[in-house]
Amino acid sequence: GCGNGTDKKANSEANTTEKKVVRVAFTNYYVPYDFVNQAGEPDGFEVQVMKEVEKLLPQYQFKFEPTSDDDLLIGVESGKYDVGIKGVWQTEARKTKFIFPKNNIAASVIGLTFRKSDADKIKDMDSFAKIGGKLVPIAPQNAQYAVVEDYNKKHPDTPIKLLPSESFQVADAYTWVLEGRYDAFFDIELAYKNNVVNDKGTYHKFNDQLAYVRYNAIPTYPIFNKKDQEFADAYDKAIEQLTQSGKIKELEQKYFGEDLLQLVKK
Amino acid sequence: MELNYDFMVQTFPAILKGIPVTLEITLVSLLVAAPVSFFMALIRIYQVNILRQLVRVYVSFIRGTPMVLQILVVYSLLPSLLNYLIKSLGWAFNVFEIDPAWYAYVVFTLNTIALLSEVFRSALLSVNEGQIEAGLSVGMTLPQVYRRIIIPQAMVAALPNLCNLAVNLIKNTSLAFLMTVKDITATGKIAASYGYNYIEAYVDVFVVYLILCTLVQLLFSFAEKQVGAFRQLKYN
Amino acid sequence: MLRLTGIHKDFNGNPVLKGIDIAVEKGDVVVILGPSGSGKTTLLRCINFLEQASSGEMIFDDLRLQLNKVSATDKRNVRKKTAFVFQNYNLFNNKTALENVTEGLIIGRGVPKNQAIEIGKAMLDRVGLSDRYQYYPSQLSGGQQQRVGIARALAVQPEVILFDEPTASLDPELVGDVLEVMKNMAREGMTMIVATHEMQFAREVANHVIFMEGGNIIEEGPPEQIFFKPKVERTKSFLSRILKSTA
Amino acid sequence: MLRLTGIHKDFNGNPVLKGIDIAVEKGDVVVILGPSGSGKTTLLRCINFLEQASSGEMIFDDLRLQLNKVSATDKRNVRKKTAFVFQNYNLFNNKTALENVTEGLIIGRGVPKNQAIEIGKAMLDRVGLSDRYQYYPSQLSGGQQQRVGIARALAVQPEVILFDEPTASLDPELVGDVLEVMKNMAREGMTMIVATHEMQFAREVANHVIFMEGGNIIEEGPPEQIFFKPKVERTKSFLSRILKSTA
Amino acid sequence: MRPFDPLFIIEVIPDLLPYLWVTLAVVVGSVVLGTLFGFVLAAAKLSSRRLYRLLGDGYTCVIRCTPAVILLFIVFYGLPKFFLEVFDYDINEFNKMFFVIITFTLLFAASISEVIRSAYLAIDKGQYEAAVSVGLTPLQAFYRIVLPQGTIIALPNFTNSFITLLKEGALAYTIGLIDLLGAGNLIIARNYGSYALEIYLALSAIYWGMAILFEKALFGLESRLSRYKKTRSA
Ligand SMILES: Nc1ncnc2c1ncn2[C@@H]1O[C@H](COP(=O)(O)OP(=O)(O)OP(=O)(O)O)[C@@H](O)[C@H]1O
Ligand SMILES: Nc1ncnc2c1ncn2[C@@H]1O[C@H](COP(=O)(O)OP(=O)(O)OP(=O)(O)O)[C@@H](O)[C@H]1O
Ligand SMILES: [Mg+2]
Ligand SMILES: [Mg+2]
Repeated sequence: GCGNGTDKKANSEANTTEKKVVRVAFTNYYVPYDFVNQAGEPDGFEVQVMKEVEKLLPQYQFKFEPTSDDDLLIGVESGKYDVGIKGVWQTEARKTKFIFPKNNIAASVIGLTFRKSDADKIKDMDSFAKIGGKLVPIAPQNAQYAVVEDYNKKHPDTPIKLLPSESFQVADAYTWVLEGRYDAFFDIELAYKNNVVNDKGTYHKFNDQLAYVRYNAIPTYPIFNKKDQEFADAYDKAIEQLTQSGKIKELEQKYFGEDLLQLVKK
Repeated sequence: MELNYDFMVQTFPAILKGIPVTLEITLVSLLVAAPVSFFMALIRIYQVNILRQLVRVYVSFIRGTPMVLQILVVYSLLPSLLNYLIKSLGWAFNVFEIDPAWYAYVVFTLNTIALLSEVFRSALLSVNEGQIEAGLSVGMTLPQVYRRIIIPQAMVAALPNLCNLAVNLIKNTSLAFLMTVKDITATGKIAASYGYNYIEAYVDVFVVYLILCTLVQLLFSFAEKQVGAFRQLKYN
Repeated sequence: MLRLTGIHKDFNGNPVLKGIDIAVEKGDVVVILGPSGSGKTTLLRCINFLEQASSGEMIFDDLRLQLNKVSATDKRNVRKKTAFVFQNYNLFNNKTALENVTEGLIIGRGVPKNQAIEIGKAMLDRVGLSDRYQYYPSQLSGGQQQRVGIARALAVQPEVILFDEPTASLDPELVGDVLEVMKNMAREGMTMIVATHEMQFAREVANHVIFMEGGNIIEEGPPEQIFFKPKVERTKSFLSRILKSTA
Repeated sequence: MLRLTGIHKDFNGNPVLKGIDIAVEKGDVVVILGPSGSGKTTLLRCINFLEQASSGEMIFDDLRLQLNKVSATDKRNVRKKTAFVFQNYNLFNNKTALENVTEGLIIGRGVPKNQAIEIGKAMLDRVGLSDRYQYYPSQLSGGQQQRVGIARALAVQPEVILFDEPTASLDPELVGDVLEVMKNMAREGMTMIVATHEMQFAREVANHVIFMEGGNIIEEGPPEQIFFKPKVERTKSFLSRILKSTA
Repeated sequence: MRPFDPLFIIEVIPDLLPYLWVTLAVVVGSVVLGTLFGFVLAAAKLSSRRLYRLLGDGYTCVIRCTPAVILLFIVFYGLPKFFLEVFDYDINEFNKMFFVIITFTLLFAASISEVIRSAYLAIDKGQYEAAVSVGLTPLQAFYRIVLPQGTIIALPNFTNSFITLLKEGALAYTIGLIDLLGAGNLIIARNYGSYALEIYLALSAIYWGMAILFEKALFGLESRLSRYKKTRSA
């Protein structure tokens, strides 16, 4: 069957001294949440949280597997991986495929980057939607795509024009907004801060021509294979401990420089 | 793990809508590339000075560089540059209104030209020199000899490779999704994204390709039989 | 009508033709004899520009050409007035016997299709292939292919035909038939240059014989002289066998 | 040693061989005559399994084969004892003249390379090609190619050689040379089956003559009988021309 | 205009080069295995046995219909399951390169078998006949006589497939195997999407360099094998 991962666990359970191996798939290119660092090691906020979780769960041994979004989703669904982290938003449809734990692992702050000259017209998502501005296309497997889709479901009268496209992994979007090809770019805040606001950023010279408005902070979850309920529960307990001990906050400061989780609307 | 069959059935018609896009890019690329690459093949066969060098560099460059870069240049940088030029000339034309399908045509045609020119070159070389001589000796011009004698014979060697190329092109048009052009694979990905029904979507996509590419391959093998009628089969 | 002077040809420095002069008048049948490898084929190919001579001059009707640099139009003009029967046939592989014959008529000379087919059939009939119109070269025997090659050349009614061993694969009966056809054509004023090993045939068809060896013309003259009173020792010894058997 | 009975062959329903029986003894030189298209090449090809006969039996030494279903090993065994000289030469395009000759020795029969090269050179010398060892087929004249083909077949010293028009492109001198070589080989016990149009040659080389037409054997017998006292009218008329000229 | 830092192109190359061997291993592995399998397939398709032809044609048709990503997933997920169920052997932990090479071998074989088949058919049958008539086995006749001549016709198409594979191999990142292109993408991601053009240019330089080397070698082989041919003149 698909759950050969669990078969293996069953074997190792008999042997009490041996730890259960869980395979944690994480996406490669989602800085600063999940990525492979210069040294070739798993890194990122979500990855670090998972490493802390591992420390609190002596019965498990984590094995981190960097991979693509596509493989992560198929792999967790089929049981090749036990957990996947890639900044997943929770939706009802997804719950039929995966186990979502009670506690989120991180939060993603996203918003709109646009030309400063449009600052009088674009104040938030709603005003952007109203003027019918053009949004830089988003890859459908990206988290942002689902957010906009969700927004459109909630605002059927003034939907945002959402154009899907495979993503380049390229910051050309800023150029596209500047030259008027598109009116706004829906992205995570950190990218904007690092590229434009940060005075070492490559797009810093456009700092006075671009503007950013925050849309929302959305909780992101690890996804578990349907057979891993037990593990998901263990995860929940560990996260609660980590939150209380302040470890999460510490990591947030390290990776984001601020308390993102607080922004999440409960 | 269990598959969401309802999703598969519901999504299938949506994915079918990607077929015209895929076929359009494939056909445009092949049709535009065919004459160009044929002449490039001739340039290399007859070793025309300078031009031969140019062709070699072109083929090598297009074949040797990742398509992502080519798309980045053609789809992202080129329009920016054009926009800059047009704006500074004070014209009213908006480059960004151009249908991205055009960029896809350009990128895939450029690639097809490079690959096809080599297919043609090898096919033309497989025809015996004596056939040209015979054609010339009965008063045909060289272009006539090529059209009537050489190309029909070369087609026999070219068709299987042309089929490879066509089928690969059909599959590779999925890269056009980088330019927001929604082919078969792209429609599948879009459909899959909301509920993370990737496995189901890929199965659908696979079925569509299976049908489409099988038809194309049948067409080619039929054509090969027709074109190769003069040749005795070699099964022994 | 056709005059060649000083034809030289070498392959990568190896001389194969070392200064050939030939003059041919309308209706002449010139036969070129000579041992294998003496340059007969190369000479014929140079005349039709299938091989580029290193030097030499050609005067064809009122056209005067330097053989080492012939323009594409001049080539085409000469080729329109000539035809070639290849030693290895070189039939169009993708065309039936009939199409092989009509191709030059329809495409090369713009003869209407119906008319071309009629001519084509008549030509194939003449070489005894009335039951092979629709066969592809790969389905024909050696002799049949050779005859299609002859029919193809005759069909375009050129001023000059260059024959390279036209009867090598033919049986004596067919050699006789081809001989007949060629004689008729010569009578009608067609000019022919024929490279052959078939002495019998050469003797009957030729009105001028050239004997080549090692890229040179060793001896030439009317057939009676070459066959029965050769002046050069080499010619004599070359012909000795055939002379012996017919003597 | 080689006995063929009831060979039939058709191409897409058109019969080309209609029941051929031949018996050949060691050292025999059997010549097959017949008009172009009569099935000579097809017959030889069937004997070497290059064409699959529709029916017929072959007894080769102590091997007994049904020609319409021959196993790969039987094919190979027979081919090891035979060689073929092709009407259109079929030289290996990618090999030099010498390599064409040595290939069958080195690869086919496992002769050491040095020895094979020696044999190859000797064979090429015998057919007058001592100055063409390193030429590729595309650089050879028709007659030279034909001679390489002959040398290639002779080199492997087979029990039986199948010659398909071995002298078509050769001049009389070379025909004489080849004749000489073949006679020697026959004397040494090599068996040969020769399809040819060259009557002169046939007469001198044959000890048994078969006359074919339309896929049938019309007449057969010793050369004196076939050439000078043919019983069948058709044979007579076929040979009339050559007889006329030699009479 | 977008920011552009040409120096970065050169600076990034040392970060990319360590992944070159992954790309090369995938390509060379797949090409070698795929070519061998391609010969088998071509032989099946040219066989006189109907069954072999059917199998060869069927395989080629289906695999050519399959997008590389999908085949990669089928192999990556299907093969371990197959091994586990049939041999009770877990290959899930095998190096990912193993699955990538298997995938591209299967793909490459399908298209290369057509390259081989068409080249084989373009060689005059008489060449084979002459070879067996002097006592070569059909196999010897094939590799001594037909293959060298067919290679000339096959090489341009072979090079097409080869170099296409060189780039297509980057698909390996889909199952998390980082090759040259994957490494580039990682660097882009670490820079929040900046320097993409520079990195792609650096990558292209490396890919093109490799392509030129392979082209040179294969075209050299083509010219060498073509020695016996006359060059065509107008
Ligand atoms: N593949 C084929 N398909 C159909 N007919 C064929 C095929 N091959 C040969 N034939 C026919 O079979 C007959 C015999 O051919 P074959 O080559 O044996 O003749 P041949 O006696 O050798 O003639 P030649 O003296 O001209 O070489 C011919 O009429 C030819 O048209
Ligand atoms: N491409 C070539 N390269 C080198 N030598 C060549 C080439 N073509 C022909 N030759 C040589 O030129 C000489 C003349 O060849 P040609 O074909 O003209 O002879 P031929 O008189 O027609 O002989 P045959 O009677 O055998 O047909 C031969 O010795 C041949 O080896
Ligand atoms: Mg010649
Ligand atoms: Mg024959």
